[in-house]
Amino acid sequence: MSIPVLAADRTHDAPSVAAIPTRKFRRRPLSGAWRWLSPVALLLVWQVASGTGILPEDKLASPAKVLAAGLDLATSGQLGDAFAVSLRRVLIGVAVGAVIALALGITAGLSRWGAVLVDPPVQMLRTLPFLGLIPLFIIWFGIGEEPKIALVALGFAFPLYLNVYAGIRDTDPQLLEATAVLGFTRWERLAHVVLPAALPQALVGLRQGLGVAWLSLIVGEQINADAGLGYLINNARDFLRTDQVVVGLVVYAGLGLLTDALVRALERKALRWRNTR
Amino acid sequence: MSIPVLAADRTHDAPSVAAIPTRKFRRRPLSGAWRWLSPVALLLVWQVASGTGILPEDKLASPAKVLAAGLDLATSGQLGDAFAVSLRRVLIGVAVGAVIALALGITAGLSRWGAVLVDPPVQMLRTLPFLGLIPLFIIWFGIGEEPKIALVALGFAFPLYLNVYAGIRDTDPQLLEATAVLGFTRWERLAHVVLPAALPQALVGLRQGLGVAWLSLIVGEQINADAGLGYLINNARDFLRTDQVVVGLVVYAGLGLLTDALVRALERKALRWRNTR
Amino acid sequence: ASGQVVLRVGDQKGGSQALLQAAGLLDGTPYKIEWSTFTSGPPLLEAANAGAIDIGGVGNTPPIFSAAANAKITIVQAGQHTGPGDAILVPSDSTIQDPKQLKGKTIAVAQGSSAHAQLLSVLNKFGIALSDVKIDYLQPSDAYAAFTQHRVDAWSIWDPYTSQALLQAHARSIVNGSSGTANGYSFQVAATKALGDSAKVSAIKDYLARLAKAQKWSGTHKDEWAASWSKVTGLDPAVAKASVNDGATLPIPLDDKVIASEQQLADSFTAAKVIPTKLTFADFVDKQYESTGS
Amino acid sequence: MAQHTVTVRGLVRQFGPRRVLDDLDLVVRQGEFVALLGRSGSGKSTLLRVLAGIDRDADGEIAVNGTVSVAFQQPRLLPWRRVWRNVSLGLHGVDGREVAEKALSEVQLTDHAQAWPLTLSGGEAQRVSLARALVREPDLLLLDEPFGALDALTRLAMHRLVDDLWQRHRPSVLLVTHDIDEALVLADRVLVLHEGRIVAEHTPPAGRPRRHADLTELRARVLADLGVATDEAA
Amino acid sequence: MAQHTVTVRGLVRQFGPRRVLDDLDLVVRQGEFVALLGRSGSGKSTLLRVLAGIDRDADGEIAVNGTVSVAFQQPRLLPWRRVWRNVSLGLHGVDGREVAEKALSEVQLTDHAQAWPLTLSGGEAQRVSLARALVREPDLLLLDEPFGALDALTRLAMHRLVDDLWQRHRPSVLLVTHDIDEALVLADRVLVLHEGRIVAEHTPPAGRPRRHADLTELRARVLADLGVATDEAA
Ligand SMILES: Nc1ncnc2c1ncn2[C@@H]1O[C@H](COP(=O)(O)OP(=O)(O)OP(=O)(O)O)[C@@H](O)[C@H]1O
Ligand SMILES: Nc1ncnc2c1ncn2[C@@H]1O[C@H](COP(=O)(O)OP(=O)(O)OP(=O)(O)O)[C@@H](O)[C@H]1O
Ligand SMILES: [Mg+2]
Ligand SMILES: [Mg+2]
Repeated sequence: MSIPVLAADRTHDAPSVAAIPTRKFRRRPLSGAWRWLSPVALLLVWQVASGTGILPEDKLASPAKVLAAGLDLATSGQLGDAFAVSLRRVLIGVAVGAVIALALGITAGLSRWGAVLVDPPVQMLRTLPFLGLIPLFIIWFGIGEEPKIALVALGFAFPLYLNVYAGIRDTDPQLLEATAVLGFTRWERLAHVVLPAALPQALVGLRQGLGVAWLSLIVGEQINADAGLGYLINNARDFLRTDQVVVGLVVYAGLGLLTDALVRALERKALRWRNTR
Repeated sequence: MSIPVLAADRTHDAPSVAAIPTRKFRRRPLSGAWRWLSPVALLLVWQVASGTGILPEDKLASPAKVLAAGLDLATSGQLGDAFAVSLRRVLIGVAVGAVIALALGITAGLSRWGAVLVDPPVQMLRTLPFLGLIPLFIIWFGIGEEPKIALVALGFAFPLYLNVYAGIRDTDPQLLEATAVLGFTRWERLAHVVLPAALPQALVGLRQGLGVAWLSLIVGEQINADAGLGYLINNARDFLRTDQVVVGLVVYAGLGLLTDALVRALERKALRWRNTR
Repeated sequence: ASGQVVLRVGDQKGGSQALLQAAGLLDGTPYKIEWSTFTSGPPLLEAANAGAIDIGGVGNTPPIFSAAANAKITIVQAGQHTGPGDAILVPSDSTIQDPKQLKGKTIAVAQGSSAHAQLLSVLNKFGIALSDVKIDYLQPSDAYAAFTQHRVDAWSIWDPYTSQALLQAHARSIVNGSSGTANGYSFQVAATKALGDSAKVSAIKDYLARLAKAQKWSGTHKDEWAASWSKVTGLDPAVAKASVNDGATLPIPLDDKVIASEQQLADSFTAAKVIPTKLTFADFVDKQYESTGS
Repeated sequence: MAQHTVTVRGLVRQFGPRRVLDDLDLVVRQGEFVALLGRSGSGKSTLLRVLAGIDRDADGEIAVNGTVSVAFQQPRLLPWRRVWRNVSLGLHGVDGREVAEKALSEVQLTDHAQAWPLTLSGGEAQRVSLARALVREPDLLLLDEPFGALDALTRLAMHRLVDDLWQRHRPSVLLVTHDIDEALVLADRVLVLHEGRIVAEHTPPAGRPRRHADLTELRARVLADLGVATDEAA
Repeated sequence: MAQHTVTVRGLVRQFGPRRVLDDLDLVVRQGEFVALLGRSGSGKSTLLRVLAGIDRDADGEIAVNGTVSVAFQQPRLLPWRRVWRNVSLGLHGVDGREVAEKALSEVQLTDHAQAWPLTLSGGEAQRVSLARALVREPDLLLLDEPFGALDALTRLAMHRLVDDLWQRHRPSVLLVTHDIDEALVLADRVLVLHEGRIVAEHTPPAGRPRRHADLTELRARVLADLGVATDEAA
């Protein structure tokens, strides 16, 4: 190949004028550290409002008091124990729920009959109130670990199901066609096209599901519990320990941030292919 | 233009062989009527199991008994009243929640600083348990309608926010670029590109949010309520009226199906452009 | 049956288990106790009805509601506490001085609780019609918040909330259980199914005896009991102490007087249309298991 | 007589009221290289979709023998698989990586084996898609404007690649293109699709490689079929 | 002396370690029609993105005067807006519908005004995208292979359309294409991009309309610039 290198026109007779108007749309996310800004700011506002009396103690305990109550619970080992007990329930429940949600979501998403048979009952069941279900769960599962885990599984499964199903339905049909022509079976299409395509939305479901899983324990740990985070809050509530209730709330808020960080890390890893352009 | 019409080769000397292997991927949804199949089947199974004694009355009341309890509640006007009261709370709460969720979701989705400042606190707050929040809500909002509506708004807002935000983030940057080049302002891009692109996922959020809105009432109507669906269930539970509890559950399941039908109708209308291929 | 008998006992936080433990009566049982903790009486009875527990202790009102629902439970032992623990409270700066002034006011109470029963009997005693007051159904923690924020005019409640409100929320008691408006009973309730098993029955009998003994102990060792109760529940020690001093729960015979008083309570709930049907409380009582702890 | 790879008779495909393919007949013999020309919107891609078995809503007799491979008009790469994985998708094989990298070197994309599809230029993506279709070594190769986004030199290299492959494995090929020279140089038979049917058929001289200069007259005839006056375009 | 529409000096655009544009200089004078040729992957689209102000990560002096309109290499239509709305998007105007329909008739898509973009054929979508870019009547028109998916006849019609528009409104045009004839017939100046810089520049004879026959020699020179031996391609 011969490319005669001509001298390109390098003599500009007009000065460089009017820069291109700035337009931003490729959202390059700011560094993760900035995300701590507003939670910390909230904390500061709370402390200042409490300190200056704008937020009186009987409206909301001050951060200092909550911290004291938290340290108290932590050093007595109660908080750690509660967390360990609840974590175990959440892990098992989430595992069970994930299997159910993925199985149902994939069935509904991949087959027309699956959608027609699976989706309506799930849409029906997902709006059932936990508090109303507890009596039935006690009858069916007793009062041991099972009903608590069942509630966690249920709470986790529904958001995941909804998002997996929707994510699958939104898969680009052009890509499905392309792989079908390559002779991919239904299962291969699932692995190579459908699941990766549904992943971003499934992660939204995961985010929500994890939140609900922890929340389910508040209800679940009303049934014969003497340990667990939900129990801790319920108990503090029953015995009017508002400072401990707020400790519980703060722990839950922390769990929310933790979940968020976890899913964000997953997202970064799993969706690398999107961040290249 | 002149197109000389030649006779195409119409003489086949080989018989038509091996039909193309059937592959299905363009999912043409089955008629909506089929969606009733599995709910009705569930009902039948329930009735048969109850009728034959496989599902004893003390595990789960029979459909007939639940129907009787339901008719009882309906004819006494309790059910209708409860529904009207709850519906009002849901409507107001959903309206408030929608405004909040859209405002926050759009802020976080469109601006990098918005994401950094808005998202972390929301991720923190969304995992807070309602039961723990109630005492605070009473202190802040009293024991009238406000705390109930606030709970509904909160319950509705989080799923919607998460999905709107994620939907906006997943908008195809190529389309954003194309409209930016056309001189579209940020708001015009929002209206023409971002919102339509985020719509399918926002509808998933709507679906979830509506479910949670009704569920929030179970908790909300523990606060000084003497009417409402949540109150009805709580009350029935306090009095061990499992048949009435199941009536409440059936009503909630019906609400789930209704929500589903509503959102499906919205989807059909709003996403027409996708069903053309 | 092989192995040890297991007695499944339903309990509330700071209830029977804490008491037996503090009294040192948990050792050497010829059966194994499996404890289950419930947040309040109704869910405990729910579990008993479902056969998930064999026995458990509740206040004077939850059994009435269970009985109204025809639950498979049997009341096997009674206890009673006296004193000012069951009370109707008003804020200290309230103009209400007398129960008669409750007319036209807003009163918080937990639906179906003993305080609910007490409220009905107070209103009845002072000739105030139900339609003359506004009753706000609130669980204790919610009611406490509403009460301290002056969202309600009065609060019908039991101990330890009474003590806490008196000590920490500047509350004033306008009427309390010592004036006879609350019967102060509590009950041990067995799952009817458990009573059909002779091994369980002997365990239940032994358990009831120990419990009665422990109750007596608590009446004579108030400081010790208050200390360990506060430790178990996380309750403010001062509140726990005040609450215990208000009066201990002591075993009493499950006699006709008790049944009649409960029947009257049930009837007042029926009259107030809180429960839909009339019920016979005696049908749910079986005296053959009780012990008075002597 | 050998079986035909494609036998289509009376094919009709409607979108709403519009019959895009209207009683179309087509035979592609085993090992034959057929080029398909036609106006934009005349139904070329639709026909390919029917033959690939993707479009199940067409009426008529359709018989296709053997394995099919398609290079679509849009590259349709899986954005979440690296370039070489997209190519090896066509293989279902064990040593996918090696074959894929060889194919990538043949489409001059050795350097991009590890890239994500979203970073590719238009012509690069098109070549990855072509490589994915070619590695399968199918009985029927359906190519929908596979060289449209390529510069002259790369295009010539790709012509050679497809020609080589065809000479070696003798698949039946149906090539959709707007480049008449391309059609005349590569194909055994050149068809023109118009108003839902094959309305013209031309057979370039048999020898290979063909030189552009030898095809001037045939080129003018095909252009006329497509409605272009020769003086305008030549 | 009139202002230049585009003035670029020392433009560098890197992706990772690779400098796709490397110290590139370019001037487009007001009302000038410039064609840009280059191998697949040489950075043509990247340059257009920089000029359109989409790619903010390039270094160097970049000055662009006036409004810009782009027809991207992929059509980038909004799938949720009907075809005519996609065209009228470029207008920000009130009587959008009328102008859009006129533009659609000029790209021969009158019948598809009401269609959804996902139903369009490749060439149809490309023409909608072209129409959207043209209705704006911008000062600088950036066209990235706008005729790549079109048949010969439609392509000629589109050439005429762009030429007419240019004659009437005199925007500056930067046309990326792989079709050398197209470049020579339409442009005032033909540039070749290679290894990150403009390495060759040719000026076709001034008169219009130009006939292909008059351009044979220049065509051979440009082909040589692109590395194609003339006997191979001609
Ligand atoms: N799903 C659909 N609904 C309605 N019309 C459709 C649909 N798919 C294709 N068409 C129409 O059918 C016609 C043929 O489309 P096709 O994609 O086969 O054209 P083509 O010959 O490949 O054109 P090109 O050369 O531009 O790619 C077009 O006019 C197109 O608008
Ligand atoms: N985001 C990116 N990350 C990494 N490499 C990129 C990115 N975008 C483009 N490239 C690379 O830069 C080179 C130039 O791309 P560009 O799209 O400008 O090519 P082009 O000249 O338009 O080619 P074609 O004619 O095939 O469209 C290509 O090799 C491409 O792989
Ligand atoms: Mg096509
Ligand atoms: Mg390009």
